[in-house]
Amino acid sequence: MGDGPPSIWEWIGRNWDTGRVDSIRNLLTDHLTMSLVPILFALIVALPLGLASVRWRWLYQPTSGLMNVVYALPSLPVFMLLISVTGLSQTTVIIPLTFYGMAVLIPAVVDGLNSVPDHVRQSAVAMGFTPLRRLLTVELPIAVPVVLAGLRVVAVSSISLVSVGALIGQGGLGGLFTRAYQNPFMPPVIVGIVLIVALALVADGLLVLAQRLLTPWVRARKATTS
Amino acid sequence: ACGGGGSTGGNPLDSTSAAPSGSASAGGGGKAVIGSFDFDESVLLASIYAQALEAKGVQVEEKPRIGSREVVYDQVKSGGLTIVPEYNGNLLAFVDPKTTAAAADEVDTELKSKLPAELEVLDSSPAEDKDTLSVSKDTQTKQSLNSIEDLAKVSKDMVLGAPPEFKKRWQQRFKDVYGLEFKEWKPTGPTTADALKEGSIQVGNIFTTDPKMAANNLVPLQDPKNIFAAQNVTPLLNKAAANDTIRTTLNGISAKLTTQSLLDMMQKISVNKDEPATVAKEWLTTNGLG
Amino acid sequence: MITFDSVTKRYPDGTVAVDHLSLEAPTGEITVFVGPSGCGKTTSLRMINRMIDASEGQILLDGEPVQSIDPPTLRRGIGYVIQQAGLFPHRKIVDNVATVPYLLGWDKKKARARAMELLERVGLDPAFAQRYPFQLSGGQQQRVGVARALAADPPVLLMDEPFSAVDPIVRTSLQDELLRLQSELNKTIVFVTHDIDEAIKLGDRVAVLRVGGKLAQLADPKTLLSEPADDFVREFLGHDRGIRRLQFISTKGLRLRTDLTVPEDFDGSTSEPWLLVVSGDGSPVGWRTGTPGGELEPYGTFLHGRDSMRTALDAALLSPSGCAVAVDEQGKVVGVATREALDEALAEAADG
Amino acid sequence: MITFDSVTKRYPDGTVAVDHLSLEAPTGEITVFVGPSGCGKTTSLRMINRMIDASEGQILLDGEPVQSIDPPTLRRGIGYVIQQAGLFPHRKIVDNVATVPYLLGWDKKKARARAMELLERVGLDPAFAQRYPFQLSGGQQQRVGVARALAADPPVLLMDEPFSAVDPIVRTSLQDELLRLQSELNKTIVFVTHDIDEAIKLGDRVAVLRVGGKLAQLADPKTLLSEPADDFVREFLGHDRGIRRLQFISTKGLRLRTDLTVPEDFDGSTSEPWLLVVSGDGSPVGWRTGTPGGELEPYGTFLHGRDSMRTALDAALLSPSGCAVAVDEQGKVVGVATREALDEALAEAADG
Amino acid sequence: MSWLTDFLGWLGDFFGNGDNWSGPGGIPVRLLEHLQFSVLALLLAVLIAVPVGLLIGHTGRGEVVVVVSANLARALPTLGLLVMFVLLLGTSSIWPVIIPLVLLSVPPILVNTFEGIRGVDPDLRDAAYGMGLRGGQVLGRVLVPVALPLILLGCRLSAIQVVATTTVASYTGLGGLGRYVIDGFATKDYASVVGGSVLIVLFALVVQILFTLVQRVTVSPGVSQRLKVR
Ligand SMILES: Nc1ncnc2c1ncn2[C@@H]1O[C@H](COP(=O)(O)OP(=O)(O)OP(=O)(O)O)[C@@H](O)[C@H]1O
Ligand SMILES: Nc1ncnc2c1ncn2[C@@H]1O[C@H](COP(=O)(O)OP(=O)(O)OP(=O)(O)O)[C@@H](O)[C@H]1O
Ligand SMILES: [Mg+2]
Ligand SMILES: [Mg+2]
Repeated sequence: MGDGPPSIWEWIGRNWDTGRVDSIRNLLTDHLTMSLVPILFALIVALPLGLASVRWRWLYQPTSGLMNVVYALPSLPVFMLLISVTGLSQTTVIIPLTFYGMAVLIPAVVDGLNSVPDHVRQSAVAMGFTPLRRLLTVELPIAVPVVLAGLRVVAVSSISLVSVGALIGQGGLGGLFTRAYQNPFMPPVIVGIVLIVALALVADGLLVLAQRLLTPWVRARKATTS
Repeated sequence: ACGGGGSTGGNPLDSTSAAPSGSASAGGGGKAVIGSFDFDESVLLASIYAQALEAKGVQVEEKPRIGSREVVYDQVKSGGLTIVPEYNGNLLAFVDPKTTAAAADEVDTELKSKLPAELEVLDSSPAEDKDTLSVSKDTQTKQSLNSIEDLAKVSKDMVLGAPPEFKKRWQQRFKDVYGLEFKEWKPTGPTTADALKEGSIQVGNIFTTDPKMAANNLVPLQDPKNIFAAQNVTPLLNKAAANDTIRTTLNGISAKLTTQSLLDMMQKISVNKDEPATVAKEWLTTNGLG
Repeated sequence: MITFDSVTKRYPDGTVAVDHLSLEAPTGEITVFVGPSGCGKTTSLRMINRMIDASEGQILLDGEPVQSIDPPTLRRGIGYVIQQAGLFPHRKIVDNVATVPYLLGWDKKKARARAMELLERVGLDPAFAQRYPFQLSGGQQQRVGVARALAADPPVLLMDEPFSAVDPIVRTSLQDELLRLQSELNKTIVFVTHDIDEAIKLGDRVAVLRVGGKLAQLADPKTLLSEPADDFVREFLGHDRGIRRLQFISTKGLRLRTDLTVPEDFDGSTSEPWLLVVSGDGSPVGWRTGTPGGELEPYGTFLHGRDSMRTALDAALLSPSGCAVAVDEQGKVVGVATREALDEALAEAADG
Repeated sequence: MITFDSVTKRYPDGTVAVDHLSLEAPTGEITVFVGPSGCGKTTSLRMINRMIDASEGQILLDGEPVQSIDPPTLRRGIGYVIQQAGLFPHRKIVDNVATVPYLLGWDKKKARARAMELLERVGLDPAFAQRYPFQLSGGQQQRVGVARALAADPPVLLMDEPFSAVDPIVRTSLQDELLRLQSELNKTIVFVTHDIDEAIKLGDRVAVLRVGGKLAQLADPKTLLSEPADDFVREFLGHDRGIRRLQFISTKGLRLRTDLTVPEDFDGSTSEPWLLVVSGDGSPVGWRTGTPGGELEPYGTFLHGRDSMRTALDAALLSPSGCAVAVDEQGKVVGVATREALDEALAEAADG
Repeated sequence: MSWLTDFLGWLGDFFGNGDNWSGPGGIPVRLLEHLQFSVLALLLAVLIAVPVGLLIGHTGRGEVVVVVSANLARALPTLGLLVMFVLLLGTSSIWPVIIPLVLLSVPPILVNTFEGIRGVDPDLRDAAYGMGLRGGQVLGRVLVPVALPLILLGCRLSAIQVVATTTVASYTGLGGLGRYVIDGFATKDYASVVGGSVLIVLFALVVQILFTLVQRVTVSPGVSQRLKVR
């Protein structure tokens, strides 16, 4: 161990996998859990809610109004308030992030389903599709691009929002920021930012890839228009 | 807050993730959950305890950087944590805010008698890390300040920088003992030394072991009325979870730990940015405890 | 046969879209519903496959009330073509066409083979099969729509303004294609349009509806043009009713003169005021006056026996001689219809 | 007068949209650019107000090259109407119309008064003035578009397929409206359309462009129909060229017989095969044969002197007698045009 | 229900404590601080983002900037950025905190302004030029009014972002309502945490409502009603 602060690479080397809870590797795992679980939950909840809002139009106004309000709530106070219910656990971070995700995904599902051209829906009916089959084989597939666009937003912002959880000790990589602030040192901050942005980009890239595989008819359209 | 009847009553900040994690198969030396406050020295001390205990076959779980004493104390009391490196003076002030004990012996004695039944403290180590009120060399000469007493006449125009929890703990006592009233209490935390240097605060709360003190030419003001009691490093234990292996090991550490070695280690962490765990390991090895 | 038996549709908001409509769409014929916007054409059509349910009265399909059939089953047996084709954007053309066969549980291979066959039938290159809908032009998409409706060989075809979104030239070719297909397939077709010309071109029978969903007249196109039931129908049929009626009069019986043609090198003179100069291969070149010299004048032609009197009249009006040139399929002159011959034919037509 | 002097437009990607176009759009007349999609109509039009700058050649406005005029200034002096009207959605109708007057620094009150005047002129209820564009139908929006273009009383009006987004009935009324306006205002109008019927109806002169931006023919509509310059133009003009040409032949000179009308209570017989029964107020009732008894037969009418020979012919074809009934503006019978009279008129027309 | 009574108890403790209403740490002062930071940051963000968005949207040049900044802004962790600037620039002034605040709130405005302007019907733009409006007039009199709903949406999203980030910024010593939350958490004073959190949430909602009002007042009914009709 030399004199003076280590270079960023040395620092990463020393802290990558110390086997302790706050090794970068463990933080990364925590971070992934806390960001991916809400994305998944939000999707699972938003699909039926979105479907319901399309079927019963009167539902949409209140739902979207509520989601608008939810989206406006700053994360930190929400974490704090939730402590009284869920304590200082990962759940406290996961629940609000799920709601933020829903605030984006419900409108996305609704927009996606509304993006199914009426004439397409009508032809499906006229060809003798039963309602469920129509939903599953016609409407949902056509809604996929819009839903995925929403999912991309959710994924990226969830991943970056998790770090605020560090202020209640549950921030995944965000822990690097509080640590670096306590003992002023830049490398952890840089590593934290870079890893979070990289995670976000990777998630985004995977979703783009998923979109390409799931919706060849959309990709082809882009190829011809650009 | 109202500590009402229901299980959800009381302070939610108690329910840390530090709840005992399942049925650990107690190895030879039993099992210990070691927590620390959210500053590096505490993390370092916890790491020294942890690694020494591991070497003795105790199964150790670490919960670093949990938060302030307010949070951590209750965790030990409830058994969520087994061991926390404490400072005897502040612990006493926390347990009994009205105490006047200042010398190390005095503090230890009083502490042992006033601690609730679930808790115990082990031997205090000679290593000490005191709170101070410090000023920059400039301020000291200009205002000719030597002790906290001198501060009383100018404090109304001064801004004090300290960790957020400092105000709640000390505001009243400063007033009572020294008659200090500051213009503003700024929550500076780890940036206190920098803030002093830059001049955005005039008085700062800095630990005596903080290497920034020397690095930034800061001067700790004398404390003639001993408002800051002795602050020897003292392990706080949950009695039920402790055993003799733990007690002997930790007492062994406390015996060897000195203020200078603490300073040296903090120098490595704070300036060289070494990892507390590494620094701890080094110290244990050098002192034949690893 | 599709029978409307005093069918009324009242929407929840009180709008009466169709009012006691009774009519029959005979098997193997094209019945066209035509009328101004909002007159209930679409509503009427969609009651047949129960996309909309009638409020009163009933619709029979070969004697069986559609109300008694489960909608999805009913619909799988009825082809449906609409304006924007309604193709599934996420499926390849071949799968779009095979939609109903898939629904009916056909073997995948068989369904695709059928789809390929139909694509060819509606005049599409098989290479299109693997494309997605957006890669096709509007007219091509419309063809796919027709192919898809025909996929399970349903006896009945409902078409709601299927060609109204494409440009006039493509539209004409789609209409011709439909007539050709129908001559092969003999489906029972109900066709909705707001374009009276299209109605007259395609319909074996045309039902004119007025706003409020009342039947104004049901007749074959010729009768419609010559004997509109009332002012509303007359107004709706619009200009050129007399001229358009000629469309249904064949030029077969038209008397032709063959003594008015001369070869290109002829330079004598005759007593006829106009002579048609014909080239060596028999195609017309132009009119010359009885006396030689002077420029050749423009002429108009019609396909003898195939084109209608409308074309013949148009041809006559294009030449200064007032005579129309009759040609055969190869473009060779068959004879000349003089103004007198046309007048005769027109008088006959007017009489009957 | 607008003069195109060998104007070429080459887009950066190499497309030659307009190729050495030379023509004149005379003052106070409507010049129509017509041609298939992509033939450079829009490009040509937009070079006049410098929305696009020509690559070669120049365009003169009353002899002055437009290149020498600062574009905004130039454009404020030229009305411009496009398909979807392009109204400002955030402004009330009256303010939309007053846009150019405001730009020219008119007093607000004066500008609004002018706008109100124009709304009336284009046939819009003044109550619309306080509405926003989205509250108007497509046809009404288009009228506002025309009013807006006329607001500062520019001598020149450019119109790019202004009526192609509205339905046929509204379209006809907009066309009529434009002709009425033009008869009052005598603007120099350049009008772009891809609809040959519209071109022929509106144009004093019609320029047919072919793809590649070359001028195929420039002529008045009548000449265009009777003497298409080449096969492209002939093809583009489409069916019924002969019949449509009749539209330009007035019925003014048409010889009428007044001896064929009889009152309703007349029941004698004559040697004439057909007699027109006229009611007490002078309006036609129907044809009867020379011998009394039997039903009255249908008839067709035309407005004598106002309607064209096309309408007269159509009227004649509607009645079994083959004669067209000439009426005046009040619908009173003026006389009867027999088939002979029509033939005569047609022959004359065919000659020149 | 005990959860609710607890909650109300904490609220009572916080708002009922007279000390919380006066002095440099009192609610009025903290509220004002929060407002000042938020307004200052938002103002700066608007001043930067709106002109740039208008320029890029109007000229069609530099779209990459918009796309990249939009993606990056969502991905960048607020807390990390705050810590980084504080470590870089110290805490002697508020700028180390204001800079990341502005950085994070620029993109939503930028993207929405750009999309708003670019999304204006090209025919409308065409008609405006065709009538002889100059470039600036087209932008100011036609494009901006028509794009206003989107521009305001961008500002609203930014405001939400600013309020949230200002709260987090208290961690690095900034005043504002976040202090109650951060300090309360550090001293295990949950009443302060709850009270502060509720204040911030209310603050955020008021901001949201404020923007709805601004939108109602500034957007022409011809534009907003048309959106509704669709
Ligand atoms: N779901 C509905 N609820 C209430 N009224 C309706 C509904 N659908 C149609 N209508 C009304 O019923 C009448 C007939 O509509 P329909 O769509 O059948 O007309 P259409 O003849 O097809 O018109 P178009 O030529 O415009 O397609 C119209 O007045 C229409 O406004
Ligand atoms: N900005 C441009 N860049 C490149 N090519 C262009 C551009 N604008 C038009 N063109 C091309 O120039 C030709 C003429 O276009 P223009 O819009 O003038 O045709 P048009 O006659 O108005 O057609 P339409 O009837 O479809 O409106 C077309 O081939 C078109 O693709
Ligand atoms: Mg319809
Ligand atoms: Mg064009």
